[in-house]
Amino acid sequence: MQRIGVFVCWCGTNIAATVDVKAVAEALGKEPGVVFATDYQYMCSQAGQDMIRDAIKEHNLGGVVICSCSPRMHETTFRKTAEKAGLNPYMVEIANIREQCSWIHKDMPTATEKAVILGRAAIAKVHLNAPLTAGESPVTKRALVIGGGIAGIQTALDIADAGFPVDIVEKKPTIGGKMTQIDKTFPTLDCAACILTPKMVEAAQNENIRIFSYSEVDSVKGFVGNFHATIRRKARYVKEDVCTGCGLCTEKCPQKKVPNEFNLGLDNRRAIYIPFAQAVPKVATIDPNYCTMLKSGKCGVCAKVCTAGAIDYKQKDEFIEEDYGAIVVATGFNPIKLDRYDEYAYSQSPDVVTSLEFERLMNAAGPTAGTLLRPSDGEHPHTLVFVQCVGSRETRDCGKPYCSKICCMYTAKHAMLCREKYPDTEVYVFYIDVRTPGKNFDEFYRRAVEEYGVHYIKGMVGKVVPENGKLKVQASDLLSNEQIHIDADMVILAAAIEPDESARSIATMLTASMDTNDFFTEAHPKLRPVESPTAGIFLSGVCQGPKDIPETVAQAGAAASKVIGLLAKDHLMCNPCVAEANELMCNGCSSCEKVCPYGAITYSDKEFPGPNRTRVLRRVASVNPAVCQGCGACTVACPSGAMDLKGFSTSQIMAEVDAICK
Amino acid sequence: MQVNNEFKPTIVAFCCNWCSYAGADLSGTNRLNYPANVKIIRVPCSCRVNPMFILRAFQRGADGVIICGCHPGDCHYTTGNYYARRRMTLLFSMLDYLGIEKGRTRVEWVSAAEGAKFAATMNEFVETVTKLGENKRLEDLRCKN
Amino acid sequence: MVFSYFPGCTLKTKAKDLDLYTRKSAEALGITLEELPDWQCCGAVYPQAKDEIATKLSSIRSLASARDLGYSLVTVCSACHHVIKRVNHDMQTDEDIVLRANNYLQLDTPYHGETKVLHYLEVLRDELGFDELAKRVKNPLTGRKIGAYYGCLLLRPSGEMQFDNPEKPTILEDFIRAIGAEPVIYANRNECCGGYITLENKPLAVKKASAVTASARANGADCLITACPLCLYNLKENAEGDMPVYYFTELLAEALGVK
Amino acid sequence: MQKNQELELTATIKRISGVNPRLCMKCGKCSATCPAFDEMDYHPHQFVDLVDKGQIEKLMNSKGIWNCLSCFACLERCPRMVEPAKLIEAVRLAVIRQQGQNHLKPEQIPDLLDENLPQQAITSAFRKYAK
Repeated sequence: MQRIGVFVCWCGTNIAATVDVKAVAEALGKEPGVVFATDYQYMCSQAGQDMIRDAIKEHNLGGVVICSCSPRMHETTFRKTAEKAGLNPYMVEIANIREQCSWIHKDMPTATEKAVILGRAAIAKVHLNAPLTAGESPVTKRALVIGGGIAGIQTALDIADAGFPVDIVEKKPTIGGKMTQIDKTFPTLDCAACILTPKMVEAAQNENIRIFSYSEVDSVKGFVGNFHATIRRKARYVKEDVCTGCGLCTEKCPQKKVPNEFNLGLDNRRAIYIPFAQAVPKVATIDPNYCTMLKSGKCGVCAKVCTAGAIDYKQKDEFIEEDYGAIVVATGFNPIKLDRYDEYAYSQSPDVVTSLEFERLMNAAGPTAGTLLRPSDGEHPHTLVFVQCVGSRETRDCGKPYCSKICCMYTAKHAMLCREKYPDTEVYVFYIDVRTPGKNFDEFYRRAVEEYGVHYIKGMVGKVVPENGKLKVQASDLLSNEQIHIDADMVILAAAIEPDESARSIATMLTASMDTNDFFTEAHPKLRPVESPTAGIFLSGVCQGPKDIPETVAQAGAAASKVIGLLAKDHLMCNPCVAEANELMCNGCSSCEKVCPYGAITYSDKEFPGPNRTRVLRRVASVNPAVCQGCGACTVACPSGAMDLKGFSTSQIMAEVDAICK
Repeated sequence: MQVNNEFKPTIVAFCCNWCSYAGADLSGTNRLNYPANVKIIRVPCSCRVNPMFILRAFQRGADGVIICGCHPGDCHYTTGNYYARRRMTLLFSMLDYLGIEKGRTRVEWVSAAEGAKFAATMNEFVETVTKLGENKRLEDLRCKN
Repeated sequence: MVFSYFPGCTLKTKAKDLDLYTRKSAEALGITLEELPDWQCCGAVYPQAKDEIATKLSSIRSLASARDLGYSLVTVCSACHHVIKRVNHDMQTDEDIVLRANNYLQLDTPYHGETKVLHYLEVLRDELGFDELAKRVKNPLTGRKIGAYYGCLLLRPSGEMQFDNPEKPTILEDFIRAIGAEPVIYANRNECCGGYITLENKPLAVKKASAVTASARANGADCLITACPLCLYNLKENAEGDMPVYYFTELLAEALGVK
Repeated sequence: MQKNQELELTATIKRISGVNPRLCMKCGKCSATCPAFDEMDYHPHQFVDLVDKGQIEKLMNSKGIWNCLSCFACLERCPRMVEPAKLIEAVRLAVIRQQGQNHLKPEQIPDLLDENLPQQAITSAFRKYAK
């Protein structure tokens, strides 16, 4: 039995006005194990804390109960007091007799009686308290960024600037992401490549940054401060350190009919290719699905023309193992597939394009060298129809229930650029709502209407019929309550965006949570927007929700600062109130593992003494205290009662229940 | 049957540390009254509440047990309150079968901002349990002092 | 392969060809279609209102009788298929309709949507397989450019019909390829032909049917195929110009050499 | 029409159609896709809007209810799964279920027939226009 001291606080008159503090101290003084009980005006004051410290020493107290305000207010204060007196801080319990007693009751006998019961419950609990020590775990001072788009690049640059090494893993042959495909950026209309490519180069040249392009994260184990990742460097059949990026092979390769994904299939590339001129790393990659040499062993042109001798048809996937202290997810997005939207004739006419395809058609480095030409016949289009919200804000299965956020602005941009470059065009934008919250955004949209003469029509397109070289667009104009018919040359669909298809498997690997749309969930929607609920995992860019470039860069920087804050520490203090498995009682059923939201529970086979001096091997659970957050879900799921939560153990809570019900 | 006006039920309230316990504190800060027979036990999360605790409370003479947690979707531990909800749905229907009326058990979502809701919930719950009268089922008379 | 067969009223009168070539082609393909005894008119249009029970009963009788025989129920007319499939869906999902319909019918065994309803095209695609069909073709219709006309009723509402992608269907095109011809894809293949509006508002029916044939013609179709007698009527009688329209079974029989 | 009659009628329309007009986000795709748009005085999106506002009488007097082709394009393509076609059918039923309000009478039929018309059309029309 512990030697317990009870300290009843008056809190001035806050408690003392409705609770007879002396009576409480007296009543609790008679409880079993209580060797000292007193009351004082302000326990949290220096004098009050001195009183506690002295009493601990003088009465050799093993446990302390403070009857005062809410533990949310002063639990830490009193724990520190106890620690200074040489008592384990977790041997302190608070009975909340202010917020949950004196402030809600008016009648003194009632309040006093309740205060005594609350005090008794705290005493009952503290009897079963055990000294707890917060563990420490070391921090590996290196960060992993998954995804090398603008979000990942910015995060990596910011972390590297703070002096920590960062690895970027990008599944494509080059970093840069979606922004490399964009022509101009709203609302300033500066060229995307002009602002992005210097950052790509900066990332490549930064001593603290390693770029693993054409690579994927295969597995991640460990926990905050101590992740261990396996990175698969896919065989590109070109030695990255030897290739000079001269591009001769990409001109000589005889396999010319490979859809060029960088231009979204609007033109072709070779089987050996460099995605675009400013690619980082500027290294060729062989597409094994199209390379004749890899498929049939006959060809070898690229090896013959490569003066550097960089081609290696025998290259295999390589695996790299590395430790990281923090992981940033920056997996980005893709426009949705438009299979179920063929009322817009996307698959029937090459002149019906998505907005991203339209970016390529407007881009000087695109398939038409920046001249807007109809894909079907290379003619100059005169009438263009933009359709907004294709798949966004849609509750049908094929759509997305959320607003994709960027479409209103890029559509205004496209419409404006069209009218600017080609004043002979008629440009129609069909909208449900125009959403332009953002600095200078609405002004931008209004400029498209007022200065550039873009026709904004409130309504939706219902059907597009390709007929005799035209696209017959049938749409509603809700303000004039008419069905209108436009003979268009091109139709541009603002397809909804969705998280990259790799996001779900990465979330599973990281035990990070996702919402129903496969966007990563943040630890708190307002206050912790760049952290995942899983410690050590941070979020950057569209993987967390639709956002434009400025927002992405801001979030990337915020994620970096959180990572830097983590990596700056040598050790991490762990919450000692974590779950613990009693290995003798554990039957290895995995129930706890299944409910753990953090992946903190693992199983291993351990030897135990069996009957007749034998040793038996049993599968038992063990909790990683650095990962466990102490929710207690596992303690209830455990059928054998082997799992318990330190600081809130089953016996402690039972003792409180008993004390209250007595 | 005569209603005993003097009957003061014993109520155990399990409150999660992050939302409901803070909500209870807030109703105190705002001086919102609720009956003194409600005694709160702080748990890290509603999913820490083992059905055994509730059985134990009834065994030891509690007349009602309420569990408060974060609103669905707001759990500090992401999914804890969903586990609590599922477990308690099962437990409460079993308790009902054993004769512990549904009115004596309850799960309620109270956020850290809902001091008023906490007080209102407790008032209502105490009233319901008071009407149901003393709980005799499951009570272990050997535990009486 | 044995199926219960629901021909429908029109197939016994104005659309005898649709029925005849269905039977002939099925026979040639080794598919046994057993005409359901005592089938009644499906009602031609699906009653959408939730309180319409009586108008669904005849479909339920056919469905229940197919269930009792133990075969899937095959239809060939788009309208019949639409009505029977959707009524069956109601009987699987709408408790209120299930209860009231069964109370009314007093069947020996209450009906709960057990029967699988298949369109003849689905039998060809999913049970026989278009690859297999292509192998059985004796007179491939090589060189013919055929536009598939789906209309509304086979595809929509897609959640209940589960027939094909409602905006980008391929089943008829795959069928056309299987019989050796070249499919012509045109945007109006899933737009309305005018349907029953020909009785109420002839000019509207003319406009709709003409839009379909114009779109098909602009994309190079020589002829259209359909599964619906009313579509066939609208496209032949109401559409401007002179686009040949056939039942898909007629071309199937031709390709199989049983016409 | 009395206020309470109007309310009751609106409730009936919502009940028998099973449509919740509140799901509508007013994009107008139903009217954009409607093949009978030009023949309607109230268009599909207005059906949704007016049912939501409880103004059923306007719709009952509209010629749009007779020109809906039941092609289900509005219902299929609606991004919010509102199903305007079901509302139109419900309003039409509200008209023809009144005594003597059949829109199509058997004596009209002989004039409408032609040699090739499948009887499917007649059955459909009777189901749609008469009780």
